[in-house]
Amino acid sequence: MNVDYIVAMLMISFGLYCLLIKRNLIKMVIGLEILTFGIHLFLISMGYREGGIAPIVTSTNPASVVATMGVDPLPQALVLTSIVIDVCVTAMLLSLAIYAYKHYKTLDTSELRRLKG
Amino acid sequence: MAGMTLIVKTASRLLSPFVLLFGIYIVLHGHLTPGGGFPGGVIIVAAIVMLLLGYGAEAAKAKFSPLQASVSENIGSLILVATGLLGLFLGFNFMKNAIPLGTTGNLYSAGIIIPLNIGVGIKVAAGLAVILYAMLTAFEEEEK
Amino acid sequence: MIEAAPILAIIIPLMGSFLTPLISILTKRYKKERIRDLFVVAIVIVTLLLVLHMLPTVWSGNIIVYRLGNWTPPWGICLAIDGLNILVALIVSGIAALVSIYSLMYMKNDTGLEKYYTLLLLLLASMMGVTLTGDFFNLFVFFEIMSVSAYALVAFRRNWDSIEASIKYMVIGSLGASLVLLGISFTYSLVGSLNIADIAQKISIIGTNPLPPVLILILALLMTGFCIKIAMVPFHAWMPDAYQAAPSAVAALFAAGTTTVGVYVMLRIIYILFGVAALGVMLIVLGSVTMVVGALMALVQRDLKRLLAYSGISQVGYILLGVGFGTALGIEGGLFHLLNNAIYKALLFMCAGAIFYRVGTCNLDELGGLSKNMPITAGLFTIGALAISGVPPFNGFASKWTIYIAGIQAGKAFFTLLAIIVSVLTLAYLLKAINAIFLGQRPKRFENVKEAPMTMIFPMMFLAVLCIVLGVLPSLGIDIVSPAYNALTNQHGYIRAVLGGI
Amino acid sequence: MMRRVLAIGLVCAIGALLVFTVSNYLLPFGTFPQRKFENFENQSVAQVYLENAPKAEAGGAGSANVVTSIVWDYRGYDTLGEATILFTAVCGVAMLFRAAKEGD
Repeated sequence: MNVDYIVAMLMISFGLYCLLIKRNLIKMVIGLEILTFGIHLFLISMGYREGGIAPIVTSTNPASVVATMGVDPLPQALVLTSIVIDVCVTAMLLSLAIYAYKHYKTLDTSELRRLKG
Repeated sequence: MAGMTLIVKTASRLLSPFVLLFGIYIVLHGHLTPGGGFPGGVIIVAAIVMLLLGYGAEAAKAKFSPLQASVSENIGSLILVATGLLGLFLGFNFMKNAIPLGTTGNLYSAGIIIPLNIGVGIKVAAGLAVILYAMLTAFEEEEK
Repeated sequence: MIEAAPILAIIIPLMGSFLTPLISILTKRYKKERIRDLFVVAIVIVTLLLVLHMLPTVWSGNIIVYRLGNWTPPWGICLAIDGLNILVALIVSGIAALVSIYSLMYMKNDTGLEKYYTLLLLLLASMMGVTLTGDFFNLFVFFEIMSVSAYALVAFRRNWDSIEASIKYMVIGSLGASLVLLGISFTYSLVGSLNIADIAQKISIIGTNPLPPVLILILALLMTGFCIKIAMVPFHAWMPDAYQAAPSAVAALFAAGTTTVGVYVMLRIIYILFGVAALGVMLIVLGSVTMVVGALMALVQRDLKRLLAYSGISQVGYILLGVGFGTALGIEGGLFHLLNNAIYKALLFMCAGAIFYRVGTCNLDELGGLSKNMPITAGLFTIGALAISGVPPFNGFASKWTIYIAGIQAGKAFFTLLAIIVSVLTLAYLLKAINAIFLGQRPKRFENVKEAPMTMIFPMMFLAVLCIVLGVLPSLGIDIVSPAYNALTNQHGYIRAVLGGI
Repeated sequence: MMRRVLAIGLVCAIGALLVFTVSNYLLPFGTFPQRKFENFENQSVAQVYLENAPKAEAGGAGSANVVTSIVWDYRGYDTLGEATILFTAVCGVAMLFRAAKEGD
């Protein structure tokens, strides 16, 4: 049973729901984060192997053990990259939210649209 | 933003050097243990955040000014590109690991990974500090 | 000659953007801020020269593969440049060079210019990165740099419209990026590779005729993600706001650069990665819906930049329609339209910027009678408008005519008729715009408006000349796009060149 | 209300589709280097990283941490892009909160 995969997909769905329904900008950011973390969870769990160890050579895990038992290091590298991308987008979005709140005193996206009028 | 109570001030004064040291350790051991430039940089910037919360924005800016932050961010980025171009100058392709590799498991090993980690550590710490200071200005104007 | 030209075309603008803040600190201290602007222009022109340097090699039928860090694909990242990439790289770097020259005067009165130029160089570097890369995840990373710098540039003027447009663009764009990332992770979990050529080879083993359900899901995720980025019709809501709010120079670069890159990525995924030509019907339907809705929405706009944004959406529909016909003529016509679209869209946005620079508004209700004040801009705008509506002897006619003929040959007469009707609609709304801006009653306060400055006129004139040249000599245009056509239909050649016969 | 119902319906459909796909078409959890789909059978490219990355003589970087080796050596260019995206975001945020007038 692929419980990990299913949980990741459910997280993606919840994030999507949050993004579609919520009108508060901060809550939309949270939805976006849940969506992205669902994808990260999927990527990481994809690289697991039965009884796997961390892909780091130490005195107890020599190179030969890592080569046969290590989990997939590539998705971990991809997730590192993806986390930073996510942080950057969130930083931009939150600073836009701060700016909008400071000048227009609202975070409600439907309100934002009406104000434009 | 003014500082906080005495407890917070004392705790942040005592802790922030160790946090800084731990961040540097994480950056330098990126090729041996979990971690590397990005997490290390974030831990380094946490030390600045502690000072900022405890003593107020002015004290933090006196330690690490916004101009210093943005210059060192650029320097960190240039270290990355320069390390990449090193491979090009030595006759290989861009980003080739062209300098001597040490023995696996030592602190000096893995060639260009060390300068790259240091560069990205500087860059992330300085970059997040710039973001922090920029967001602070939004609230500083409000207080005036 | 220069072996490292592919990587330098990405790294030089990148390094330029890292250096710009340092240079601007120095130039601000000595009050010589022009040096910073000229430095940026020089960097962009060097990039263009590097692309031109690669041109003869690629056009003679070779595929340049540059292995980063000397790693063999599929283990390392490689840059793979075939006819399709080089066409897009040429468009992007050429338009960026003109836009940077145009910005010298256009942005003169804004604050925070060092940030503007840094972001402009980052946008150029990331577009070059997306265009030249041969690795799927790397493409995503550079696409995100492009998006983040685009979000920032949309908010550059910091007025209410731009903040709102940027928030909207960002939420929708991040959703698209997440879908693309999900598609990439599904691809990796299915075939275990990230190199485009390697994935293509492995997918061809799985077989795409008929497409297995999981591949359909992957394709749907990737297509939805990139459709959001190029504003195909169900997802087009962000685009008019963003283009209206962005400074016109940036809007010109978006319309000509990022849209072109987005279309390129879609073509790369459909033709090289999946190798499925069977998607033609989907492309035709999406393309014609986009075309019709864009043109109908453009008819009712009261703001020049908004109108141009909707017409940009509608023109992307033409490209997809042409490519979707699937015949050699159709694909060539679509690619030719991609080139032409970049040229006249940039021209029109630059004209809108020139009007905004002198008058301070782009609202069609307030403008009027400017042809006496700005005769050159009026003439150039008219050339652009006639070109985009497909009136001979301009370049739009050449590519649209090719698409019509291809449609009739492919037996899709209904869609061809639709394309012709949309073309007439395009002419209608642009004539309305010309009438409202340049003819009619001139309000009193516009009497002292002067012609746009020379550094803004020059890039516009250059583009207008290109419009006429490609219209008079359509065979020249077909010659430019035929290497791209050859690359698009040569999936095996691409795989062989990248993987080196593995 | 209508909007909420529509959104719930859409999300349920997408979620069901995704769950159906991952539980039927992907290999089960925990079978890492293996990649199999109908007639296609292969190993993930990442297996080679695990074998070669810690050994300098096999062409790897000789880094004890395989993930770092991928992040900075095999796919270093990606990470350069990642650093650039941080630079972009910093630049964007600084642009947004810049002073209203030139001079400071």
